[in-house]
Amino acid sequence: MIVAGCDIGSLTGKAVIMDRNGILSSAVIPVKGRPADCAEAVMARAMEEAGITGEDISFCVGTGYGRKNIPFADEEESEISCHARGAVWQNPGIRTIIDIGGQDSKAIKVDGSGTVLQYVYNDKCASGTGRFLEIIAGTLELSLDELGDVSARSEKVLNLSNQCVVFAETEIISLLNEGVYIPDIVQALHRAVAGRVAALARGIVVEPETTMTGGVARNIGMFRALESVLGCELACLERPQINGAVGAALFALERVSDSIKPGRA
Amino acid sequence: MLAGGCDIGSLTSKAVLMNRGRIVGAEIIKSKPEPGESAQEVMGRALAKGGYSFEDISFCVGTGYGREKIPFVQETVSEIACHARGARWLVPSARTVIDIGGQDCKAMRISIDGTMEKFITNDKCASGTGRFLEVMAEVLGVSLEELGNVSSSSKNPVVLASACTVWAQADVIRHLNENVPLADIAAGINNAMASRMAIIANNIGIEKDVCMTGGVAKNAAVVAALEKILGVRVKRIRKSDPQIAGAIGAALLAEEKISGGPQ
Amino acid sequence: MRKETKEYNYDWMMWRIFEAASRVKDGSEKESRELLNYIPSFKAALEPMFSHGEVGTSYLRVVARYLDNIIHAKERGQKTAISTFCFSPAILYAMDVVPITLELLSVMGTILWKRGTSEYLEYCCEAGFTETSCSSQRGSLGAYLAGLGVDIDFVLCDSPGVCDTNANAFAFASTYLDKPFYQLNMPPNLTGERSREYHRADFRSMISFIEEQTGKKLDQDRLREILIEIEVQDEICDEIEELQRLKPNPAPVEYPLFIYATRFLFSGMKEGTVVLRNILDKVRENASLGISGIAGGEEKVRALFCYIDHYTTNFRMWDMLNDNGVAHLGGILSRQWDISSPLSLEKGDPEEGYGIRTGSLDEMIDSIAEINSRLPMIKSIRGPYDMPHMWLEDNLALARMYDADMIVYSGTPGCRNTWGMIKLFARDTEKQGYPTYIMYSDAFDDRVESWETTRDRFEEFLKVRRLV
Amino acid sequence: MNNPFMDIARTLENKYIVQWKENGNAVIGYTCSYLPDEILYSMGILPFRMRGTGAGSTSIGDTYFGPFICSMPKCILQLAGEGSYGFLDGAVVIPGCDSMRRMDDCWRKAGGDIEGALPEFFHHLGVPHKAVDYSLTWFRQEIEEFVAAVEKHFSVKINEDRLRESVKTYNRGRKLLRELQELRNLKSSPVSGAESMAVILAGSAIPRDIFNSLLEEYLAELRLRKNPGTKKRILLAGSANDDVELLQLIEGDKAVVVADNICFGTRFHPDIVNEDADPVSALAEHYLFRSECPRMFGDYKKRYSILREKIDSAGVDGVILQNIRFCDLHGSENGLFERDLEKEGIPSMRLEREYGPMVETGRVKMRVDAFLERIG
Repeated sequence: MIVAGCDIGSLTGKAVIMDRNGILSSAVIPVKGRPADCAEAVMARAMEEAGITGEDISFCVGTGYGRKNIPFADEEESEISCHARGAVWQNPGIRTIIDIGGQDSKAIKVDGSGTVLQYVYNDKCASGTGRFLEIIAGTLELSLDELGDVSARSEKVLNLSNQCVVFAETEIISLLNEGVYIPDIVQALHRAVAGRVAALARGIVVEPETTMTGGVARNIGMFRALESVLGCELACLERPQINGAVGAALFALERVSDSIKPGRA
Repeated sequence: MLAGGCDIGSLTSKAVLMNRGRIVGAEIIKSKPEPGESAQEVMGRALAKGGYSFEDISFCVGTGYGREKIPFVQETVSEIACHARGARWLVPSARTVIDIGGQDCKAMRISIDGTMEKFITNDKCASGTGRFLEVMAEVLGVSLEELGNVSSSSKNPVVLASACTVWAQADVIRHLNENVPLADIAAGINNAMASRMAIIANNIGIEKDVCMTGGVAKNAAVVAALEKILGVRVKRIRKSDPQIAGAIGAALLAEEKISGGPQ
Repeated sequence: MRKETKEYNYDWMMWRIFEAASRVKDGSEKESRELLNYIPSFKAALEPMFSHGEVGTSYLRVVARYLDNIIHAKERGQKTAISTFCFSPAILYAMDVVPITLELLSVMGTILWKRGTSEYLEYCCEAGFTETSCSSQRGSLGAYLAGLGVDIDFVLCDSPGVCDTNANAFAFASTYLDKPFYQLNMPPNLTGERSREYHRADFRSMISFIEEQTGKKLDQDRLREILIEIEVQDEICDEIEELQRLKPNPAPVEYPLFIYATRFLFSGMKEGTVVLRNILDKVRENASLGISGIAGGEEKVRALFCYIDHYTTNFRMWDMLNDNGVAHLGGILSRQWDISSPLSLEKGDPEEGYGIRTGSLDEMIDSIAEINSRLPMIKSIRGPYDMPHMWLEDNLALARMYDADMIVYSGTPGCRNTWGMIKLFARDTEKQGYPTYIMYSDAFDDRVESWETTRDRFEEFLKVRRLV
Repeated sequence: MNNPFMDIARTLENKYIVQWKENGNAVIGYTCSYLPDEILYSMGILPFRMRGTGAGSTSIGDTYFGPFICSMPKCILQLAGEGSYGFLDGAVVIPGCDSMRRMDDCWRKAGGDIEGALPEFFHHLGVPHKAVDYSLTWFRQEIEEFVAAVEKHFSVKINEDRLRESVKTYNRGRKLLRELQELRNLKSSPVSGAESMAVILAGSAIPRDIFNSLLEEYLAELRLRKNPGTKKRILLAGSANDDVELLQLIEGDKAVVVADNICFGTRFHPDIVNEDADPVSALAEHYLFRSECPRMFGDYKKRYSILREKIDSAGVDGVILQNIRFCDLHGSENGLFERDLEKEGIPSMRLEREYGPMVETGRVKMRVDAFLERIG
């Protein structure tokens, strides 16, 4: 019984194909144009890798910003539920999940079954979101993936005062004008975002084990910054970026097993 | 006798060369991380166009965020003064100048004799800046110029969360996902922008004529939306690119230096 | 502000709309439909009120009446005073002053107009008022600053020490319009003789201020009538509040708004009593039939609104509640604290509520001062948070009494007060087992967060927290 | 010339506090200029006006405060959470404005989460928002309750003679601060706004006796200073500012801030407390009836005339009206000030800023330069 999960975010689209024994394949592509096209593309990529076709997929759950526009999804689930489900499946010890998404960040409290107990979104204003990192990376003429390594070279502590993305951008431009060492700026950027995210996570009281999901989690600089602000170690998921899609696929599995239960009985 | 004006903004850098009140060279480039570098390049290009070299500049005024870092200027002046000066040259009847820069939005009121009476800059969240439109255009996958044209066919513009650029962006994505016509989204963006500008314009008190400088002035829809809110006509700038008004102002100030005192 | 907006007289325009609307149901069905076509753009906003039959129409009538009072005050030789929602108008009625309550006008504008009150919100900024200030005043104040409303004679507020941002709007207005200003200042703690004495003294000096402005002495008999009418209204509301405890809650989701708006508009006035009676009759009827007030008829979730409602265009919040089977249990706005109200009885503290005594003038002034100090925002939001009878305590008591499944916060970014403690509040209510949803939107301005986003997030909460 | 106050202004726990603590004395922090320092000082306790400068982030602040709140209390809470206020034996929160009042709640909660973040002694002083006879009675009672609480917690006793002494000491300081202002008013004022700011900040951070003697020496040195006095003369008004860097940024090399009308500024107790009357009543009256803060609603005209007076006596070329984002009280009063000042032909500029580390100087600098060009 093969199922799929499809997570269309505001920056990237992810697809996961699984069966009861685990993940068969996955794919991640940047979002371009309408979410529907992105969904088709990323799912095609995943199916190709798994060497299957649409017919083989008995159930698909969609999630993420564009979840309403995934043509082939049989059902949709919120990112929150999916990230919770996915993270606990990847690591059963997880009780707190911090997801830094493109448009918004969330802190989620879960129980052992991966059910959401409580969650909070980031405060109004976008500091503390992936988009914030993306815009600033652009200003620094770096790619999102480079940020982590660059910040590792940071030498001295620097503070970003401004919480507004665009003004923070101005601020960073003036720092560049002053010839400030770029790794220090990136480090400051990570600490700024981490600070915002930590404030949000503390709101639901962080319980171990805590992990970070979403593409940003692959940014080691961000990961460490968050650890130091929260003052605790973060559990590292094997596949943080596709976690949402994994969760969606797990919901799909649940549906199919529900549907065949009568048969069993 | 060349007078130079160099405006190093956070997003774009501009250079203007003048000779006895005539523009003999102008250039716009995307700003580089190093403002000095941007200045060298943009001025270098402007000079090259007319077959000049740096030696030909007898006085140069610098302005913009990076003004302190321009190696070849004799004097620096704030972009607010420069924009006012430039706008007056572009539209001699202008009493109110609205300038949308990359990172801020200014409104200036100028007396009949051309001195600056009052100015206001937008300190609020960044919606209402050129960057706001850039980010939005990017999301819609259209160019800044297109953003203006697309919206012209809009029937009912959307209302955007204009409080914060990124939240507005979230709204734009939502509307895209819900297959709202591009025109209506674009119109919503232009309206949000215009109403932001209107607040600060009304804040200093509008005096006719009103003109608009900066890159956004090229977005016909925003200008139209602004006219609708303010209820006054915004004089279009035809003499040159409104985006280089600041550099023009700087160059004019440089010319004054050369000839000693305003003409 | 747009040029064309400047051409319309603000409160007159509002009056015409409600005047017309309040007559729509006077004629036959056919006539009504005809009439509705005269106010096409407001159909969507007014339909929900008509759908509530006598309750809705009588509510429309009092709003129209309220606006009628405002625009005709001058020709009737009355003084006008702008004031805040958390200020009992009773004393003004007793002194023949016409109250203009900014927040109520803002609510009407937000619900009625397609572009909301954005023009007036923005005009305040154009006049030099901060954009970060509360939208609940700006949404109508802008019109008066722009000179689009009736002439204001003086400014009254009782929010200093309760909500400084609110008080600041009125202080600004009085300076900007150069009108006399009086503030009732609330001590941080409400209870105890010391606070009572302070509030009394403050209230008495306000009365002499008003007497100065109007040149009329306070009419004792008028005041007595009003106090007696307040008692009548309290009794009605006490019963409604009692009935809302039933499962399912027999009160439709719109009723809390009707109740508090009516009380803020016409506390102690017969006009108001009519509406409250109609509301009670309907709630009784539903209760006797054991049916829910929700349009769909099925109560899935019982939600307590810990602060204000979301007033987005065309009552879309109420649609959302109806569509999701969410019963509106009211909140601090729809409550009052007369000593015999369910909440006061539940908490059983003599200091909790107010009592009405109509003997001597002093007794009456004390009573009305007490009433004023027990208005929702003043009582619950004054600070600090850990003073007795405060926000958290009140809401936890209400959540318990009304067996709420969830607590909803809706406010405005301008509210330093609640935003300064909502995170603590939500933590504590969650700890007590009440899923608490915080709306990051502006109850008076869809441009802060579009209604669609707000609704999505709310429904997501219902789903993820498994409330439905 | 060295300014002995700079360090004090730039650090929280200055060397005098360290000494003070070593001698076994207590320090109480407070949030708003309506607290009568004289009383604590007379009881051998050092009153310290809390600041948020030095906070590198507001992560802890944002855990408790919502997003739409002034960053000053957030920064103060941040520092408390990080342990920078470990030297405080107590804290007093005053409802100066909504954001500050809510720090009471947020700080208590933070105290529950973070070991040692909350001082043992924590008091809420309910200062009324109006100055009339019955609010004065209220305020006097508040002070008495406060004194009782301090006496109980720190097992000290208030003593009238020592209180009178303390009032004299503070009055002496007020006189010296006034002399400083007189020097600033001079056409060729020998002292920069940044230096003066440092002095005033120190006044709220070290024992008054030491402050007085330091200031006397400093004034003597200043009188010998020569200054051409060719710079633009600026008055800085609006929200609380405890950041010397902001002054330096504004002054640059073209301007000098010769006067201010800000909390943490010369607004800090301008006039003398009556030394003959009953000290507690005299103090209550002195502090409550000063109406420089827009928290005293309805007193605009009074405040405008105070501002005008300062403008005239300092011969100011232009006024900068700044406010911290979300500070609606000052922000909107600045709108009115600007309207009325411009009407009188006094150039003025409103400026909204973030409180906290002044990394982002580009925008502020650009506005200030343009303003200086305008009045030039």
